[in-house]
Amino acid sequence: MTNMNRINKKLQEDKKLLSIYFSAGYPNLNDTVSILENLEENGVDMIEIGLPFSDPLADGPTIQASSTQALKNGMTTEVLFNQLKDIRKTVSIPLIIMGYFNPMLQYGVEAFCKRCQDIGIDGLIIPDLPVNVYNEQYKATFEKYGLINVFLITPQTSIERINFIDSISNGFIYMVSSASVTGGNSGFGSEQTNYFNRIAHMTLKNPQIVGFGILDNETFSQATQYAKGAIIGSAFIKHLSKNGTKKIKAFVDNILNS
Amino acid sequence: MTNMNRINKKLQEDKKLLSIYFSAGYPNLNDTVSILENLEENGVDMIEIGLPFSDPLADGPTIQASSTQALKNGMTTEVLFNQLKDIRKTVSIPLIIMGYFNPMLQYGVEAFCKRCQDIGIDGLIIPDLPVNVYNEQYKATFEKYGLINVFLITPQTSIERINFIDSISNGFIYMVSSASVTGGNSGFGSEQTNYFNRIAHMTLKNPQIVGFGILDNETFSQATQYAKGAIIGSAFIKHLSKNGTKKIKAFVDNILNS
Amino acid sequence: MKYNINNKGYYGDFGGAYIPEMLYPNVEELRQNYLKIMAEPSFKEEFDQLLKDYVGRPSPLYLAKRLSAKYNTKIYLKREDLNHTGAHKINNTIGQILVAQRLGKKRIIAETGAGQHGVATATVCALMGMECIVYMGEIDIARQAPNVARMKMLGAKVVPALSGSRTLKDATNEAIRDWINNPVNTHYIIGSVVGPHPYPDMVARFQSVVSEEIQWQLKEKEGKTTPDYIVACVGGGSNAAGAFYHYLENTDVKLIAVEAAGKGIHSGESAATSVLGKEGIIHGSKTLLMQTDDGQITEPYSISAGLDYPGVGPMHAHLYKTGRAEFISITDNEAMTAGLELSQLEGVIPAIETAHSLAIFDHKKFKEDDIVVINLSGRGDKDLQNYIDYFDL
Amino acid sequence: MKYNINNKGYYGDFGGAYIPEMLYPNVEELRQNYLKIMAEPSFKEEFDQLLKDYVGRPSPLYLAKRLSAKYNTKIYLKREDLNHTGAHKINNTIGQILVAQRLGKKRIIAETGAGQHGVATATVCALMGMECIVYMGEIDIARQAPNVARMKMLGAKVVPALSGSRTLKDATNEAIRDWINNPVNTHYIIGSVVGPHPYPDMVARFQSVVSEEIQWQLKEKEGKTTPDYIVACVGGGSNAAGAFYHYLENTDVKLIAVEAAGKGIHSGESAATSVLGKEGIIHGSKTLLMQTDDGQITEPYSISAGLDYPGVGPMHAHLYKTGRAEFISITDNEAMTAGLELSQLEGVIPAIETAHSLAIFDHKKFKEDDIVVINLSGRGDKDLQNYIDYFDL
Ligand SMILES: Cc1ncc(COP(=O)(O)O)c(C=O)c1O
Ligand SMILES: Cc1ncc(COP(=O)(O)O)c(C=O)c1O
Repeated sequence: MTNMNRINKKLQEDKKLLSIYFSAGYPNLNDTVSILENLEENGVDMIEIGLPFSDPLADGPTIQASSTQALKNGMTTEVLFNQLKDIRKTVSIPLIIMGYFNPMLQYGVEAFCKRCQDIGIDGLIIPDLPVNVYNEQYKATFEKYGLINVFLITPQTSIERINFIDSISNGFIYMVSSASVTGGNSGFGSEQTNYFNRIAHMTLKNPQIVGFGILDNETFSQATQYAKGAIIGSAFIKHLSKNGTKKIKAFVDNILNS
Repeated sequence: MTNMNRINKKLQEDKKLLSIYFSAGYPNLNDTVSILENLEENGVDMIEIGLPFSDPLADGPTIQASSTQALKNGMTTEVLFNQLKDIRKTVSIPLIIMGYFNPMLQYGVEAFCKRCQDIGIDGLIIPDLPVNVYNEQYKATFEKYGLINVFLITPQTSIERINFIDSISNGFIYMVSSASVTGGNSGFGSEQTNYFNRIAHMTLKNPQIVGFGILDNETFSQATQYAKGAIIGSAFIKHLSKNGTKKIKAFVDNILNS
Repeated sequence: MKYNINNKGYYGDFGGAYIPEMLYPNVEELRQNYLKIMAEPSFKEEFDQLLKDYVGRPSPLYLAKRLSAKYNTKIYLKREDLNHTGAHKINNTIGQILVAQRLGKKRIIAETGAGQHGVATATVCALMGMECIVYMGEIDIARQAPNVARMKMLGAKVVPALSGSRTLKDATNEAIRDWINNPVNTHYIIGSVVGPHPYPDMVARFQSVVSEEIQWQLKEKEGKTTPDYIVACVGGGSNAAGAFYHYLENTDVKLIAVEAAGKGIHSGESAATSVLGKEGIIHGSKTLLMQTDDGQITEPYSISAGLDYPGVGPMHAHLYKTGRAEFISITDNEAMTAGLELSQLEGVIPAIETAHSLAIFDHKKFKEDDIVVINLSGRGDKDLQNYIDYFDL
Repeated sequence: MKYNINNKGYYGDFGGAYIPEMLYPNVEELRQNYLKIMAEPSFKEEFDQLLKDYVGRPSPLYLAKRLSAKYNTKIYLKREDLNHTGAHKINNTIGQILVAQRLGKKRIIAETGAGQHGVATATVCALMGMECIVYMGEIDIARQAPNVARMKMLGAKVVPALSGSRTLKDATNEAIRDWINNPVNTHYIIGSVVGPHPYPDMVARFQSVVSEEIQWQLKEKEGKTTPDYIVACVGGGSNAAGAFYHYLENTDVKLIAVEAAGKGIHSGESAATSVLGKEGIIHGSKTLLMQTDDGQITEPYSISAGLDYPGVGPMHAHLYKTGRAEFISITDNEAMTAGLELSQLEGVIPAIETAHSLAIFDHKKFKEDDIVVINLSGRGDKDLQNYIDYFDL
């Protein structure tokens, strides 16, 4: 089992998982590592490291703004990889890079994947790399470098498509709480919990982790009633923008035990 | 010969005639009579009294402005007739009313002519009453009330048309110095003197009086080399606007002997 | 021919050429030649070709479904707004520039109110490489700024008319003065069915392409060449003349002429000539005009620069006097509201002039199966700022 | 079919649908239905009828005599400027609104640069009584104010895009975000041949009416359906796609695509994608785009809001890569000068976008008997203030 991906290992733990997203290089260029370390220290289970992009069209205003700032700070693909090169010396929870496809394409997809493996990245989330393109062109490469590619589903995703996505996934399914760009909501209504419930009852092979709209203990608890875990993005970025890298413990505590 | 129109009598005098145009009611509403008296006193031979019109489209800026002011001062057809009702007690040179056709039409052409006769007006100049309309519709009326209608000719008027106009005229022909609205020129060039000469050699039955562009002794002398007389309009209006009704003698002297 | 012009240049009691002698040679030259020129095959060919390839004719006859539903009758819009430069005015300027060329003229002058005629004139002058001077009232220069900009782009000189009400009437006076000053090389392209004969007739003939097209377009769509009503706004009256032309003598077709009531017919700020006018002479033509008892021409008012004129063309004076056309007066507010309504119901922003025609439905009820053709004389791009300000959009 | 799209949604290497899963249902619904819907007789009938009666098609093919004389070749202008709303954009929005209706959508969103697509979208929404939201970069809102006013008149909501370069690219991002947030009732009317498959193909098909008409119009005028050259400007590339469409596979017809060089190709302020771009992904499509080595999309610059875009549609990337089309880059100054020239030579004020196409004569010499068709994609009314300021008119 030594070769098992950290994501899969983590998913086997008997607990609800808290995953945190943040934009690399935000608020300051060199905050990346300390944020990662801080998050692990304070009990976060998994982290999505955002590779900033100039045109993040699936993100809401908060993440957009943090991306823009990170780029202004000097963040690039190369800078991020350099920042992370020794990360596995200090951080052991699963790390996922989340970013748009164009910067990866320019880096070279294979080179990108290889570098991720070298560093110890466990998976990728690429919102604008569609399932079929991945499947036909990039699956082999990702697998060669031991990377889990995480796909999204939304309330509008058909049952057939969910089943298909489940069939080609080998980590977890990113369950978008509502078909909505990040950071737009507060609290889940019956429409969303019905949807969580519907997916939970599909008994998919991959566990689901809910993203979009998780911002506090209440939404985290709601989501994880139905799913294996939940991802917090905008709420954490807002926290960073207000407090910098301080008080991360308070933020995480507040989510986990309110 | 007592019934002979004052205009015809004047034209028989063996001298070059100076005729002056001004807008009735300008600079002040009640200046009309004193200007008339003053002009006669100072040796002017004939006067065109302008009946102001809102849209004097054959006039240049100076006369336009004086018309507008006169209307603002309260000048109307009725007011003018009232101002003039005793004019023949003090003024004996020929008096011509010059105005656009619409106000006459509204007054009633016959009523207008009758009133002119009652007052002792000798003729009319109506720039926008075309020769043929006059001939067909109004000639009889004008004649009934002893009014001479004065027609204009320009450098562009054809020989045939000049001859026709001569044939239906019974006073003088108003020879427009150039086909140009009033007040636009200064001094005559060879083009204009050639034209004066050409008309002089047609030996028309009616004498010609030159108008437009006469502004000083020089232009008056030039024009009257070829014609029986000349009319000053804009230059006199400018004099009035600067000096009011004063110094009229100086103005006239300046034209007649420089 | 009872409603069209007679061989003396009159529509009934109206028309003629009441012009100063200084204009006689020009107007007479035109009078003697316009019909001859227009009958030349080479003229017809060039005119038709330009209307098709340059202006974009035929302009569509568009069934406005949502507007029709709202007023429970069948409304067609004759889309003169789609012409090059955005109004009917260009039909006339194309015609006149070809006439001017054939008369050997080198310099073109024009008056303009809304600026549409000025733009249409500047356009044909650019097309033909001729000098162009456009007179425009100072007030109109301010309220129709986009059209002033267009004229400048097209290389025309725009000269402000500073006298009187500083609107269309005064611009016309200035243009006439220019013509008097430049009698030999200049043609004056009058922009409506006003002015001395032969202008009203010549302009009406150039605009008559509108009703010529309506005839065959209706035939295609409705199986007959005649509508029940034709509606057009009247400033000088050229778009109305064009839309009415081929129906003038067919009294089955009811004609509706729409005038600007400004702030109300009896508000003292209006341009409703048929109601307020009397017979008289304006710009060389005997017609109806707004004037004082004393015969001074009244300064008119309308929110629309193109209808802000104290007279109407002699054809319309005749149509009014004989009852051949019904005249309806529309206030600023009614027009603006109708303009906004058409924009949001049909996606067509009309010129404010045109918007007057669209406002008649509160004044006049039509039957469900009536066919009502409204001449959509121009687009509202020039009026956007006015609309925006008016409705605080 | 070598140059047109293949059945996987690619033009050679370019195209596809690189979209977030949140958009998958919408884009997939469209992909599965667009060809079916477009083939329905009732669709075709309604589309053709609206193009004719509402848009005013066919747009003329006009032989520009004075321009031809100046450049000693035979230049035809395809007059898309005469379309309702003043540009080619409406061909596409009419098509898409009919598709949206058939898909049961109630709410329409769009991005716009020059505002022409926004106006064209607002127009068809008014026509069909649908809600309309238009995203527009803050910079473009300022420089294309007349079009903003028109959208408001038409009842659309204009939402400023405040991120990035605050131009077309960013407006597109915002529109995509809106669509992600409103996945069920909303159709996104993309305004050019960009975006995920099937948009580039769908938009090209709606715009293909342009070359369809050129074929028979040239046949009428020149006795053959093919010109020697077709010239069109390329922002996203929809007017070019429409003008090229029926000639794509006929290599006797040379295609010229004109891009905006801004202040100079290598000035750092440019939108000359073919020269400066590399393969990558923008707005859901694999194509050429201007980007950093790191794959960040570059902020483009052009004086014309409609060409101020860092990518081109995948069809054009393919035409460039295969050499099927020649690409010419035109600076701001060259475009402005050509726009003024056309205004004063032909009486047609072009959009600044279009003016780029008119500026190629200093870059490319044609033979005297070459037939050069320039797609006159839009009129310059929206750009008057820019022209006036630029030339201090
Ligand atoms: C669009 C439009 N409609 C109507 C008019 C009024 O003119 P007419 O009465 O000659 O049609 C104008 C005048 O500029 C105009 O621009
Ligand atoms: C007149 C005009 N031409 C061209 C364009 C560029 O778009 P496209 O390349 O899709 O034709 C625009 C865009 O707004 C436009 O308004």
